[in-house]
Amino acid sequence: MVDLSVKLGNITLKNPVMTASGTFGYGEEYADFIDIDALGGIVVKGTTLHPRQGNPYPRMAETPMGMLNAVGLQNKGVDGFIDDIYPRICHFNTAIFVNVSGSTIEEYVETAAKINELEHIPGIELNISCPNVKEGGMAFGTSCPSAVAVTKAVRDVYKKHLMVKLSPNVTDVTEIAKGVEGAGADSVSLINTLLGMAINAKTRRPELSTITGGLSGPCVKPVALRMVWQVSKSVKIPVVGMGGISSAEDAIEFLLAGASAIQIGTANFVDPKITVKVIEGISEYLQVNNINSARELTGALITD
Amino acid sequence: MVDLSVKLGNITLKNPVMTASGTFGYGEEYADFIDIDALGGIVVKGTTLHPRQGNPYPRMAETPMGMLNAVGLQNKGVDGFIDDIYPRICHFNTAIFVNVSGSTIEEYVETAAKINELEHIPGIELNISCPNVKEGGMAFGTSCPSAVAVTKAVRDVYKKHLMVKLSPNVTDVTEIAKGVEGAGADSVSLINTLLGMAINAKTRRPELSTITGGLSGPCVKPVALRMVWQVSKSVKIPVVGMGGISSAEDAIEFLLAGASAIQIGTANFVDPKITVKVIEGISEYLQVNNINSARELTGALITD
Amino acid sequence: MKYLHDFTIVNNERQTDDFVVLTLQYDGALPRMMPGQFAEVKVDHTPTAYLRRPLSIHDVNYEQNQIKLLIQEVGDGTRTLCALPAGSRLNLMYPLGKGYDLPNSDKVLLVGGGCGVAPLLFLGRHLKQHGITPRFLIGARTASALVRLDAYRELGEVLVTTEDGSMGQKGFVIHHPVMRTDSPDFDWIYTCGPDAMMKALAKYARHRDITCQVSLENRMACGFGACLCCVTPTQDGHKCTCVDGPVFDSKYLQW
Amino acid sequence: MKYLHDFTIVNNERQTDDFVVLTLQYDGALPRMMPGQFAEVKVDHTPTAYLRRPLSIHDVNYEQNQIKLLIQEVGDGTRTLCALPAGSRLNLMYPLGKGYDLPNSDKVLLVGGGCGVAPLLFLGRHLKQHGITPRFLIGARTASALVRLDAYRELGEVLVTTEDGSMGQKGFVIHHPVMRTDSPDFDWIYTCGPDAMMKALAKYARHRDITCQVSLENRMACGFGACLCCVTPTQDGHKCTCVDGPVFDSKYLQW
Ligand SMILES: Cc1cc2nc3c(=O)[nH]c(=O)nc-3n(C[C@H](O)[C@H](O)[C@H](O)COP(=O)(O)OP(=O)(O)OC[C@H]3O[C@@H](n4cnc5c(N)ncnc54)[C@H](O)[C@@H]3O)c2cc1C
Ligand SMILES: Cc1cc2nc3c(=O)[nH]c(=O)nc-3n(C[C@H](O)[C@H](O)[C@H](O)COP(=O)(O)OP(=O)(O)OC[C@H]3O[C@@H](n4cnc5c(N)ncnc54)[C@H](O)[C@@H]3O)c2cc1C
Ligand SMILES: Cc1cc2nc3c(=O)[nH]c(=O)nc-3n(C[C@H](O)[C@H](O)[C@H](O)COP(=O)(O)O)c2cc1C
Ligand SMILES: Cc1cc2nc3c(=O)[nH]c(=O)nc-3n(C[C@H](O)[C@H](O)[C@H](O)COP(=O)(O)O)c2cc1C
Ligand code: FES
Ligand code: FES
Repeated sequence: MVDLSVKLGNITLKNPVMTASGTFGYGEEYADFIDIDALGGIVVKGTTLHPRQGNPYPRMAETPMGMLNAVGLQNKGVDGFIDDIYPRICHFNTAIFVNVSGSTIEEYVETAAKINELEHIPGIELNISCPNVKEGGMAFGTSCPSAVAVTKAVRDVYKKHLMVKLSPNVTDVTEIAKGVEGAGADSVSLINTLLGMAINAKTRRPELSTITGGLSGPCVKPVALRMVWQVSKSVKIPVVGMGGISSAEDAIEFLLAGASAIQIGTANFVDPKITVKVIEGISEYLQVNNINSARELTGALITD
Repeated sequence: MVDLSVKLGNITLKNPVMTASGTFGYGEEYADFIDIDALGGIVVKGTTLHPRQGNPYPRMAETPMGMLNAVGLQNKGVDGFIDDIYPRICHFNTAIFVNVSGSTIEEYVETAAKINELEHIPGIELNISCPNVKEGGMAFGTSCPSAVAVTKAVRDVYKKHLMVKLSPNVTDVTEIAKGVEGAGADSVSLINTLLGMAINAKTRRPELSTITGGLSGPCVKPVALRMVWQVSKSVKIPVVGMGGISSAEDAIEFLLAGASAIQIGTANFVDPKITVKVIEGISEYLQVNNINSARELTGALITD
Repeated sequence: MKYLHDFTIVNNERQTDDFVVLTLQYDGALPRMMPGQFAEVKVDHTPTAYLRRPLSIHDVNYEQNQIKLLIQEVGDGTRTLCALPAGSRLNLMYPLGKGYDLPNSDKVLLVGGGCGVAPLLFLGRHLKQHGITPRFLIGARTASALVRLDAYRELGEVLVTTEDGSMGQKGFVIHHPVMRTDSPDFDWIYTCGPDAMMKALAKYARHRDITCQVSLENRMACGFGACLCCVTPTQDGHKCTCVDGPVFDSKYLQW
Repeated sequence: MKYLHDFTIVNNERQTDDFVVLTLQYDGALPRMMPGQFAEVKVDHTPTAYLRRPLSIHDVNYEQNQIKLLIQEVGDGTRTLCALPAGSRLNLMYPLGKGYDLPNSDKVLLVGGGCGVAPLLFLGRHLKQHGITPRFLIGARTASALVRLDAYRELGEVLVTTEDGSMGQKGFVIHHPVMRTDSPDFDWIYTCGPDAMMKALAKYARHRDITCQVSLENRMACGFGACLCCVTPTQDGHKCTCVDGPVFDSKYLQW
């Protein structure tokens, strides 16, 4: 039998396949289709200190092999999460990460501190890269000093696994990755969505209420793969790769590029069973290639 | 009859449809398929001071609705262009731009100075955004001071239309656009390719000899459209938009977003007649919508 | 419970220039569905339709384990679906969303426009099974754009409006004589169609204090509450049209 | 002159598990083509095959204005093409590239492997028309992977090697007895197939000072010299395989 388990710092995932924040609800939504406990981990929706209504409709537009979204972090706030949602999902036997967002450093810190108290949440994913909110969000993730500042501040109050999610909308993603590593991140995940736009030529209007939005899906895979490769060569902490993954082959490419685990986002909408199919496909790949452990794939790209 | 002509500073194009550098050879390659003189303009291959062999094969990989290339500016050098190619193409009755690249500011300047002497070349497109060469190339286009420096230096020797081609691989494309505007650019064109990567899971090797390459095609359109919109709101000089355009509708979206003209790249490979089809499609759109001139589309996006 | 099932297209019947009815066969027992619920249909081989397409359950035959979809061709996704020949396989995620409620009166009017007529056939059949005779009011641009009138007539009376007057009453549905009264002979309106039409009906209903259930066709990415793309503003803030709808009481919406 | 023509598939004949022959009908007069030239074929409705696919001219019938393509399924693009039923339309850009030269001897050997056998049928026919009887040497993994042997036999002798020995000589083409001699009874080798095979033949030819024309299958984006993606290193630096090739004299390459 091949060993699918991977390590993210102090956390062991039963396999490298996680779900991406904002695309997997709180896991429950998928329970009719797959066994949530089969997953390496899930990252739940972007959570903020206060409840948020998100952006006005329309929030979604399709693009060639991808989609733009402008949800804008609609959520019930961290207290709503703790009171209403956490009790419903804490029994899942998979690593649950909460994706944490904020408009100010204080908001990030307060939210993280509250989640620090939840026994069944082994880690948070610090979202400093959301392109869909006016204040904070991506602004934190596109400047190295502010990425470092927010990571440091959260590190002070958050004692478990701190994953920081990087923005692809930057000139040099490795600079920011190194910055948050120095500030105490236990891992980095990337990529969040690419800032994009869609226009309806007939109506002469933007397709999204916010004009611009975040691009995801297979179309972004080449950019994501490049950034995962660059970042994994420049930091020592584990890298969690995502962006357009929609098959086991895609997932393996991210592992080879240097990721220790991967997340699947948009592809869940098209095939809600895709996560378990990818787990099976990785297992098969290891068997066919006589590789004992999924961990051996990480960074195994041959570049001579 | 609708008026398709547009203005790029001192140059009038018969219509807003140009071809993108590196995808249209020297125009001749397409002469079996279309009437080159029907085009608004063509931008010929990236030209450098000295001849270049480019990167080793493989230089191309396909990605979902796009492609990566790592040609690496293979060309005969500016003297080769002037002696061998220019005499063959100078009779085309369309605006011919030469795409100029270099590893040092001096190389850019010398090349531009030589092209300044060519009667039938009304402008150059300064390529400070090529991701496929080790020295120079994208490095100039991803830092504002160096983008400004190279633009200024070329402006001093180049007296005709100076278009500067911007890189999308930056945190803030408007900063660089404003920089080159200040440095004397007559127009900006964008986007060049997004830095990407492809891996073959079976062989565990990168698909390109250079590991990373430039992403183009429909998959990049949302990012391109967003940047054209951002840039056109922040500079006064004309903006030439490109990135994934493969239909008249796509082209119109770029015009609405603020472009004065557009370039078509990768789509020429799939349909070598696409440029003339787009011209016809724009003309039809203007007629159907009772708009007199293509110029009225520029920036006509309704965002209330 | 929602399912992910492969169906076989057993029939592709073109209705008009841009409407097609697909009859889909499942090789097991169909789950129970409610009128107003929909399926998210996977579109293969279409670069510009990566996401599934939401389509209402147009009709159900539990004996034969068949579903019908009524599809209007408006873009690449629907065009691809409408071109699928009999024998093709189609993957459906279904049944999704909250359907129409049963009325507290037996005087109902079902008003449809465009592809919004799709769920009303299944709704009409359902009402009839509950002893309520449905009456339909269907609007279209012109006579040749009206689809499957015979199927609706089997269930109840069918009133028609066309914008050009080529059939039935000239104008929009809201202009039909049946609406032009202060004491209408119906207490419930069920509607699905263009927003403008449904808003007019909601206003009409509000003024007369009758119930109006509308089915929204917001753009969806997932169809089952995982993405929050499909929201509509309600009295309780943003609600997902895919799980809290697509059917809403019009008074609940911020209309 | 290169053309962009719509063809109709009049026949789709499956040869083996992964080989198909498509017969394409043009409704005008075909332009002249040379063996070794290829077409860039548009693949519709395939998100992962946005670019055209280069495929050799397998056979030409100028009387009937028909072209044949021999296609091996290796990925999404070729799989889509091989699944197209008769009646489908296909857009070809053709004829592209530089084909095989006529030999300065009538003792020729045509060596093919995998989908590389495709251009050799048209080449054999062409040679025959010029009074030269082609002899073929075809290599495959196993007997069941050999395609269209009868068609080749109509033109000349067909020698076979299989890796598992299930037909003809066991081993690779380079191990066939016809090659195991210091004074081979041929002066020209024409070849198309895997690089390793062609390199072995090129080495063989170099040592015996005979001509070896190889046809490269480099990855292409455009197919007509506009992108510079398809280069191979030659004595004159990088050359495009799509316009300066795909056929090269092996001595010209940096092999
Ligand atoms: C719950 C629900 C039930 C539906 N039931 C049916 C049905 O039974 N029959 C049917 O024919 N259609 C139905 N629709 C609409 C159908 O989903 C869309 O027409 C379809 O998704 C369009 O896909 P496309 O690829 O063909 O068009 P696209 O290329 O995606 O779009 C073409 C044009 O239509 C517009 N458009 C696309 N989707 C929508 C939408 N949801 N609302 C408004 N405009 C849109 C686009 O902006 C664009 O201008 C339903 C929608 C929902 C949400
Ligand atoms: C001039 C020329 C003539 C050709 N003639 C024929 C022919 O007559 N019949 C035929 O079946 N094939 C022929 N080929 C090869 C054919 O073009 C490719 O097999 C096809 O493009 C693959 O497309 P795909 O989408 O099916 O596979 P993809 O999904 O693109 O690729 C599948 C796998 O094949 C590899 N691959 C793809 N293209 C090539 C290539 N050109 N060389 C090596 N590996 C590749 C990929 O790396 C990948 O591993 C020819 C190629 C060239 C350049
Ligand atoms: C509808 C939607 C909502 C998202 N919401 C969030 C979010 O709340 N927080 C976050 O960090 N990323 C969010 N993302 C980004 C994804 O987690 C992921 O980084 C991105 O979609 C790229 O992966 P993919 O191509 O597999 O979807 C969202 C993406 C989508 C499509
Ligand atoms: C094969 C290839 C070669 C290219 N060479 C150049 C070049 O020499 N100089 C340049 O400025 N851009 C070059 N580009 C970038 C294009 O001009 C264009 O900016 C990019 O492809 C985006 O447009 P598209 O999506 O329409 O192709 C090249 C692109 C491709 C695909
Ligand atoms: S469409 Fe995803 S939540 Fe409604
Ligand atoms: S494939 Fe474009 S130059 Fe050869």
